[in-house]
Parts: sequence; structure tokens; C-alpha cells
Amino acid sequence: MKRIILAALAALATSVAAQADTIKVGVVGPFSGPFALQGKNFKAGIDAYMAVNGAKVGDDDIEIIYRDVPQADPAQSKALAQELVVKEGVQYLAGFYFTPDAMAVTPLLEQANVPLVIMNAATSAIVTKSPLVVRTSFTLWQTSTPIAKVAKDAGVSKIISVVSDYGPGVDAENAFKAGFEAVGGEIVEAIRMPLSTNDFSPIMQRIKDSGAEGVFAFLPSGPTTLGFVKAFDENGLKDGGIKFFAPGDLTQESDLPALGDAALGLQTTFHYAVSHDSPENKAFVEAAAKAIGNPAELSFPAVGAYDGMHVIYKMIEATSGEQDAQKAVDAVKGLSWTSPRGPVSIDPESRHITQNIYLREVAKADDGTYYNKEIQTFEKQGDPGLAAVK
Amino acid sequence: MSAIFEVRNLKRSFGGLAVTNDVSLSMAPGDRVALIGPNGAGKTTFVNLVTGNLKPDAGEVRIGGETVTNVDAIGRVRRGLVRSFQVTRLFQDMTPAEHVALAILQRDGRAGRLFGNFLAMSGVMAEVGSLLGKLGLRDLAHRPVREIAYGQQRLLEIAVALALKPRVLLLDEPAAGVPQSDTGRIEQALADLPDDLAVLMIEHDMDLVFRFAKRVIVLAAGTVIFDGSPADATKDPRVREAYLGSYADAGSAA
Amino acid sequence: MATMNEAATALAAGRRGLGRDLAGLAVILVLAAIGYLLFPNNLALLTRITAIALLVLSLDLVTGYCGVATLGHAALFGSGAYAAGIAAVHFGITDPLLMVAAGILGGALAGLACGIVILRAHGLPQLVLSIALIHLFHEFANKASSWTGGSDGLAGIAPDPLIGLFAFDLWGRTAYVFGVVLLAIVFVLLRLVVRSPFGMLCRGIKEDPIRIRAMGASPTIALLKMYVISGAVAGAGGALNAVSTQVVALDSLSFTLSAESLVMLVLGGTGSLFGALTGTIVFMFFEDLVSAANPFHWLTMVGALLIAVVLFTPKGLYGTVAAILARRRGAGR
Amino acid sequence: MQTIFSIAVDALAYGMVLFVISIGLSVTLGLMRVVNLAHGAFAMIGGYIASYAARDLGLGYGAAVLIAVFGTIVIAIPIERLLYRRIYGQPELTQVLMTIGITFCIIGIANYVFGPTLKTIPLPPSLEGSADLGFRSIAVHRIFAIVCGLAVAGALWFAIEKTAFGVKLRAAVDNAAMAAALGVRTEVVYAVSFAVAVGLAAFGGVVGAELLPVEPYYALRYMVTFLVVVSVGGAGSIPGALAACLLLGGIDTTGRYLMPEFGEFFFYLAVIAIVCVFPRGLAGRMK
Repeated sequence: MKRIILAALAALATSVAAQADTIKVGVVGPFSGPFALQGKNFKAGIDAYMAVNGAKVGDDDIEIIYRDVPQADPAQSKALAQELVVKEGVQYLAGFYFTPDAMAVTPLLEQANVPLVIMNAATSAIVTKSPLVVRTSFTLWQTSTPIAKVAKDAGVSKIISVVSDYGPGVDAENAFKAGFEAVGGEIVEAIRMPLSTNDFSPIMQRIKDSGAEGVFAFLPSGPTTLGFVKAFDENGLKDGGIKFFAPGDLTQESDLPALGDAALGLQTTFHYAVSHDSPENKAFVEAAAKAIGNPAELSFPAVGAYDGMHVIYKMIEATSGEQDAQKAVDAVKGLSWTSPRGPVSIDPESRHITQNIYLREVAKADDGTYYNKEIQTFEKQGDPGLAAVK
Repeated sequence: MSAIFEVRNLKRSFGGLAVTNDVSLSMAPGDRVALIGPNGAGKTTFVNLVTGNLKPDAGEVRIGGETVTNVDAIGRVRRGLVRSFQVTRLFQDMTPAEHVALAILQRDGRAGRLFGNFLAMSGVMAEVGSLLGKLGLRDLAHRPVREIAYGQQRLLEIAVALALKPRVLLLDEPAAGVPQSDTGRIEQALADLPDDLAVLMIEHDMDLVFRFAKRVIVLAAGTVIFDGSPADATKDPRVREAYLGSYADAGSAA
Repeated sequence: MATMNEAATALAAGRRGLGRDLAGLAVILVLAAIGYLLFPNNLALLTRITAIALLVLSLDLVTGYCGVATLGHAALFGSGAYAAGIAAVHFGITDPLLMVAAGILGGALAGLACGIVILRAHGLPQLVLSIALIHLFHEFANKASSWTGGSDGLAGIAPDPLIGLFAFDLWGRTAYVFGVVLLAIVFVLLRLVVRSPFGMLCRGIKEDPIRIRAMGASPTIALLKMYVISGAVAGAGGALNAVSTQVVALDSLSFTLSAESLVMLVLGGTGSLFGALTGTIVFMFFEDLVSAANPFHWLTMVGALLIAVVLFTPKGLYGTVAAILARRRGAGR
Repeated sequence: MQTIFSIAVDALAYGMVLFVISIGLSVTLGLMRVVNLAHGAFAMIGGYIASYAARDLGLGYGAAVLIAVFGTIVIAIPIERLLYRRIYGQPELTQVLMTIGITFCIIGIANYVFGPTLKTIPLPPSLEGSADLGFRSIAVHRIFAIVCGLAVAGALWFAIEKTAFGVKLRAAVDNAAMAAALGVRTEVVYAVSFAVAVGLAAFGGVVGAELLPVEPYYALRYMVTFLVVVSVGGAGSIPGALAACLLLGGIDTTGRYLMPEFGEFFFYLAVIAIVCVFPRGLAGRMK
């Protein structure tokens, strides 16, 4: 009798052990260096999701392992991904702020049997590099195309495009150009500036001299954005009636306090505003603000990470914790849910997120803080960039 | 015998001041010439002009009959005009053997070779051994230079110069800074210089000049004021006036 | 009799050098084996260390042995990486050995170009020239995006299996062994070079270029030659990086990488190949350790390490240890 | 024509901002012979202090500038005593290692204490907005930066060339042993010079914050620019640094106007050309 009980207990113990695994998720992002803010937002989004939904899927514990790639460095990124898979035994890879870092990892996925959930890197082509890639952020084509229509609707037909001279900048330029020319607008000039530009006065002079009625701009968020927006204001372009159009990277919430009044009234299109009015977003903002410590630092990478965790949780559910990358990815194809940013779904074909893009305007709240006020919605936008790449 | 080294009408001025003014001299193989002159006479400028570190305003320098006025300093060394330095310029971490070996290899055009340890090149090492032996440095061959006494460093300077197999040797104060006790060895080394070598010595130490040189050239205010035997130099009134002064007695005593 | 003594001393000195070469080779291989056994799951990091070690060795050639101050040495490394990557992506040269050859060639050419510019000045202005160069290289690669992929990086490098047998796989064993063998070969060759007549000439130039000129040798030509050699070594490292990570991006041509390699070299001790290796291993391991322990604030720890090294081991880690050992031996005698 | 004027004004403004921020480095680099790569870190500390004083404590701009300058000096004194003193007269590479280490530490600490976001220093109303020059408008704070630059240049030139301290400093730099024998306390001279350099860095960090915004990575992001500008001018020379800033500012601004996509090429090709023609800088005091 005793023996039977013992055996039963042992069996129970092993079965419990078999089910209550720890599933590891490796997150690669810029947690130090010039982009540390974005990495911090990754972590905040992930922490928020796990605070709201628990750190368990079924019986499995979820453990996040962070690895730092401060600036785009594919070699380092690949080495860390390899380490995460081989040494730490992660079943999911996630994060990735920079396109080359993500590109470097895609060749590993099949052999490692690991899906990659991209929480930011925004070049269209990444999802085509491996069938195991799912993206929950956005592409510049996705966010920059609608603003072309906004510009046209505002009665502007001649625009000068000004972008930072690197991959995303070029993407933004092409997307806007395609969109604007499709609605009959004209790009009078397209300028690409080096990433390290500090003083934008000469650029502003170029804009003035071009005779354009409006400017389309893209710069990576951070110090350069601040310089650009201030120069636009100080050189009299804003007062001179030149209209400003940009994707939302330029007015990300964490930069708004620094931009101050110079940003007031700027219109941008983007997939997410911290101010988005929905119960889902309220819950998210509350949890994420707690996770990041200083609510003013909250920005868009957090929502990409939050939804990325949602996708990963669904994958784990679908595979009951077994490691099967293809099955996991198949399970989220066509998945739709209500994200803090609004209704979203994973396109089964491209594995990229389909979402609403919002036109927002920088406004001042009653308490003196600045925020992106949503004023128009473009529903269910896919990624036009994929078609353009082909 | 034809001249191995000639300088003709060499001129150079700095901001209107002619520091070297119409200097000419000619040397044959085996000559032992001393160039002397009071401070500011233009000796340093003259050396720089001759070695190619300065460009002359006018004039000509010839080595072995070939005009080298437009050849740079390195080219002149390769044509056989080698100098030593007033203050030794040696590599503190290298040994005398390495110094001399490097000079030999450079002379033979092998200093650019990427492989092969010259310490194991028997031909080179035999020559290093004999050269260092001649100058009494063999025991120190494998000690770093910074551990060697200054007098011996001066000897090493001469060894490096000789390793280059010069046709004309320019010795810039070879005994400067050497304690009295060691000057004998340097004088011996100078006396043992190859017979067919033309040597031009720039020196302050009159004893050394009179013992070494068969001919003295006196430079004053950028021009040659005397060119002749040491004995005559001491008697020449212009030399006395310009330079010798109190040395005159010492000279006649010798 | 005297000549025999001379030859014997020379031979003994030669043997001592050879002994140290073999010892160095043994140390590399033993360390590589230990690394393989201790971190079988982290070979990607070890491979990366190997590639960076080649960069730091190459920097040591010009900085440690020739006294050239440069904060732009990644230009040589990155050129090698892009040469290998472009050969693979645009010309279909996917054999890893040929890719390394392309990298060596690319690095050597970049070395020649950089050398011509950098050797025109000395000291601080030289440092500034090197900084300007690395930025020009970086900008050029960014502009030539149809060849280099621009800031998205050059992806799609798929090297063939090594000698047709060993594929470059997820676990990175092939890449690691390939890297270690490459490093060992380069190390032995460099040991020979730094003790060769040419190596001696360069040490002379570092100490006193005027003296070298008076010997009839041209310092500029010798340094340029060293720059080309250095470029070949750095290019091999870049190519190894391209082969093992299968992607090349602008970071390989960055000021950051240049500065980091200089930091590693000074950390280990300049003017010694062992110092370069020590610096690379210590820095990379330390960085990996602290950045995994705290991905958010590890930079402070690295800074503290650098300060500590300057305060307590002024000649660099290897340099100081070597000096202490030498003193011991001296005292023992 | 109007465009040329306009570019010239931009170039002048940019050049002067560069000058204000980097002139402190010229003091450490040229007069003290320390390759101080942590210069940007001290400028950043100044910016953070000013931002904290003006935004969080609500002090006026002038007070914030003063607090920033003196606060940064106070922070720098122990660093000088404990760390910099060890690297005076050391080889350049050792100095590079030490000052990069210091920079890393300061970045890490700033990131930890202030977070990774941009920090602004609110301007007083008198410096806000734009001034009309007739043919164009220019931000008032830029004019302020130009004035500050000229004032700093004048004051420094006077201090180095005309005061007793300047004489001691130059003596200590040229021959420390001799200066010490003549009764100059070189340690004090060095400490004071270092304090001045750090104070200038902080001042520049605050005045230039509108152009180079304060954030933790500031210390590394602009390090190269400062180093290049000072070396091109000739380390230790005030007029040289001024000339270099105006020249490079002009080239940079014109290049970015004419061909923005090749802006970087223009700047660095110009640097290479200048260094090749003037290997000791535009007006070098270098050995």
C-alpha cells in the first residue's frame, strides 16, 4: 500500500515537474548607450504585460533574459542571440530595436527552432528573411504613407522631403513620395542629411529656398529631433506658414517635454499615442508607467514590446510550452486582439501587424504637459512597404 | 686623386641673414679634415645642407662626382655620405649587435625583409662581431644600450656609421660629452678608420683636431676663412682673430 | 673561436625567440581549448573575441611597434569585412577561405590608403587625421548602399562549408575552430615579422625616425609597409567576422570600434603581441560579464576597470606582469 | 546674395557655439598636455546641473549658469586630485585610457541618476524667440552664444597672455622643473588651470545646450567634434581655436546647405586638408 502511494506521489511529482517548466524568452535591445531610453521602454512594456497577465502561461513560468546591444551591431547581436539560444536555452527571441541586428539573427531561427518576435526594428524586408519572424511594431512605410494624404487634404501640393541619411530615413522618404505622388502631389526636392547633423539652420535655409509649401521630415528620435524641431521654429519657418508633416517618431512622448512649445501644433501620423483613449490603454499606461518609474519616459517601443509579449503568450498557449517554432508562428497568423493602440491583427501572409494609424497633433494639456492628440484614424493599415520592396 | 666629396659655392640664408655664404670644399678618399669655427659660425647649417636636411639657396653638393643637390637625405646616405650625431641617437631598448646588424642589413637592402631572425644570419653576425670587436664593444654586444656607458655609446655611433660602408663620413663632435678617461678609446677608433674613407670631423676639442686632422677648414660667419694644414691655421692672423684666441698657445705647443 | 662564440650566442638568442613563439602558440591553443570546454554554449562570443583579437593585434603593429597614434583603425577591419561580404553577396565567392583572402586584400588596400594619409602628421594631429578617415570610410559605406546595404547592413552572406565538410552552424563550432586556427597562424607569422629585420627597423623608427633616416632607410615607406601588413591582419579579422556572423554592418567601420580596440590594446599593454591578446580577452570577457549581469548600467563598471588599470598597472596588464617577472628574474640572477 | 549672408550668419553662430564648448579642452590639451576625452562629460555635468537648478529648483538662468560652473568645478576637484594628477606627463595613450574610463563612469552615473531622456535648460524670456536681422531671423540665444564666445575668448587671452598667473602657467608647461625652481607651485597652477578648463566646459555645455541637447550620451556623442576642432586650431592657442571653429563651422554649414547628403564628407575632407597643410594646427603651440 505504502509503495503504491509512494509511486503515485512520484508519478505526480514527475508529471508536475514536466508541466511546470520555465520557458525562457531572450530579449535583445539597446539597454545602455545613446538609445538606452528605447531599451528601457522595451522592458517597461514587457514588465507591464507580465504584471497585468501574470508571469505564467498555463503551468509554465515565463522568464525574461535581457541582453544589451547599445548601437546597431549585428555581429554582437548575433553572438548574443546564439548565446541565448544555445547557452540559456531560450525558446523565444524578441526585442530588436535596429534592423541590422534583427537581420543578423534571422538565419539562426530555423536551426534553433525559435520564433523571433520583433518589437521595433522597422524595415519592411525583415519579415521576408525567415518564416519564423513576427513583427508587432510598425514599418516606416506603414506610418509615413497616410501622412501623404493628410498633406494633400491640407491643400499642400508642393513638398520638400528632409530625412536622415540611413535605412529608416530612406524608407520614410520613399513611402511618403509614393503616397504623395499617388494623390497628385509633387516632391520638389528630397534632401538626405547625415545622422550626425547638429545644426539644422542650413537645412532650414534650403527648405525656405525650395519654394515648397510644406516639409516632410524624418529623423530618429532623440537629440537630433529636438534640434530639428527647434530650428524649424527659430528660423521662422513655422511662423512663415510652412506646414510640417512627419511620422510620429519626431514627436515621441518622451521628447515632448524637451521640445516644449516649439512642437505645439505639429501633425504626425503614428500607430500609437500614449494618450490613446481606451480602457486597454489606460490599463497599459498605468502598468507601464509603474514599470518604467518615470511616466514621462514612456514611449512607443513599450507598446511594441507589450503586444510582442501578447503574441509570445499566445504562442506558448498554442504549443503548450513545447518547443515548436513553426507551430507557434502558425498559431498567431491571423490572430487579432485589442491592443492598447487599438484593434490589431497579425497578417497571415506577411506576419506583420495590421493596425490603425492615427493622425495626431501636439497639444498642451491642462496641467501644462504636452501630448499627442489623436484627431483622425486610418483604419486597418497593412505594410505597403512589402509590395514596394518586391 | 679625384674628389670623392665636393661642395661648391653653397649658400643659404634665413630671413636675409646669410648663414652659409659661398662655402666650397673638396675631399679625396683618405682625407682627414676637421671643420672648426666659433659658435654661430654656421657649422650646424652647413651639416644640414650637406646631408640634405636643408635645401640650399644656391650651390652644389657632389658625392663621387655625382651631383646630389636635389637628392634627399636618405638618397645621400645610400650614395655613401654617412653622418654621426653630436648627441648620440641610439635606440635605448636595442643591443649594439642589433644596431649594427640593422645598419648592415639596411646597407645591403635587406632591412625590409619580413622573415628571418638576423641573429641567426651567420654572414651578418660575423660582420657584426668583427666590427664590434674592432671598437672593443664585443662584450656588450647583447646588452640593451641604456645599460651602456656614454663613452661606449659614442663608439657604437661610429660602429653604426661604419657598418653602412660610407665613402664619406661626417663626424659631428664624436667626443662630445665623453669623460676624459674614455676619450683615448675614441681617438683610437678614429685613428683606425679605414684608409680609403674620407672623413670630415666637426669638433670643438682642439687637441683632438690637431691629433686627428691633416687639414683644417675654418668657418666664420658663414664663410671659409682658412683651408690648410693645422700648423698653418694657428699662424693665420684671420683665424686667430676669428676663433682661436686662447687656443693658439695650446696649438703651437702641440 | 670568437666567431664561434658569437654564432653560439646568436643561435641561443634565436632559439629563445623561437621558444617564445612556440610557447605563445601553445598558450593560444590551450586557452582556445579551455574556452571551448568552459563555454561550449558561448562559442559565438569566443569567435567574436578571436576576430577582435586580430583587429587589436593589427593595431598593435602600427601603434605599439611603430608609435602611430590612431583612433581610426576599424577602417581596416571594416574594409576587410565588407570585402569578404561583398565578394560573397555580389560575386558569389562563398568559400570561406576565399572570403578571408578577399578580406585580407581589402584590408591591405585600406591600410595603404589610411597609411598614406595618417603618416603625414604626428601626435595629436595624427589622431585627428585617423578620426577623420574613419568617418569618411563610414560615410562612404553608408552612401554606397547598393553595394554595402547601407545602414541596414549587408545581409545574406552564406559561406560554404569549410573545405566542403564543416558547415557554419548555430552552435558556431566550425566558426570558432576556423577563427582560432586563423588567429594562431597570424600570431606566429606576426611573431616572425616583429623579430625580422623589418620589425627591428620599425622599432627603430618608433624610437628615432631621424636616426633611421641617417641609416639610409625611409621611415615613411617602412611605416606604409607596416600599415599594409596591419591592414591585411585587420582585414582577416573583419573577414572572419563576416564569415561567422554572416552579416556586415556599419558598426565595423565605426569610430566606436576603433576607440574600443585602442582601449583594449592599451589595457593589455602596447608593443607586445601578448599584450594585445591579453587586452582583448580581458576587455571582451569583462564587458560580456558585466553587461549580462546588468544590461542597463554596465558602462560604469567598464569605466572603473579602465581607471583601475591606469592606476595600478601603468604599462597595461601584460606589460606590468612581464615587467615584474623580468625584475624577479633579474634579482634571481 | 541674401542666401550667402544668411549662410554666413549661420556659420558664425554655429562656429561660436563650437568655440564656447570646446575652448576648455584647448586649455587642458594645449597648456596642460592632457588628452582629456572627458571634456564632454564635464560639459554634460554642467548642463545637468543647470537643468536641475532652472527646471526643478526654479532658479533664474543666470543663477543656473553660475551654479553649473561652480558645481561642476566642485565635482571635478576630487577627480583631479585622485585621477588626473596621476596622468600628467604620461604617454598620450595612457591619458586616453584613463579619460575614456572617466567618461564611461560619468555616462553610467548620469543615466542612472537623471534617466535617459533629454534635459532642457529653460531660457529666460529675454533669450527666447527670434531676432529680425532684416533679411532673416535668428534665434536670440544664438546671438547670446556668439557674445559669450567672444567674451570667453577675450578673457582667456587676457588671462594667459597678460596676467601673472598666465606667465606661471606658460612657464610650468614649458619647463616644470625650471618653473618649480623659480618658486612656481606647479601643482597649484595645474589644479587652477584644470578648474578653469572644467568651468569653461560646464559654461559651454550650458550655453550650447540649445544646439547640443543634454542627455547621458552627450559625453561621447560630441567628443570627436571637440577634439577635432581644438586640434585643427592648434591645441593651446585661443586665436587658433577661434579660427578653427569659424572655419570648420563655415565649411560644415555651407556643405550642409549646398549638398546636405555629403555634409560629412565635406567636413572631414576639410579636416584632413587642413591638418596636412598645417600639421601643427592653424596656430599651434605644440612641440
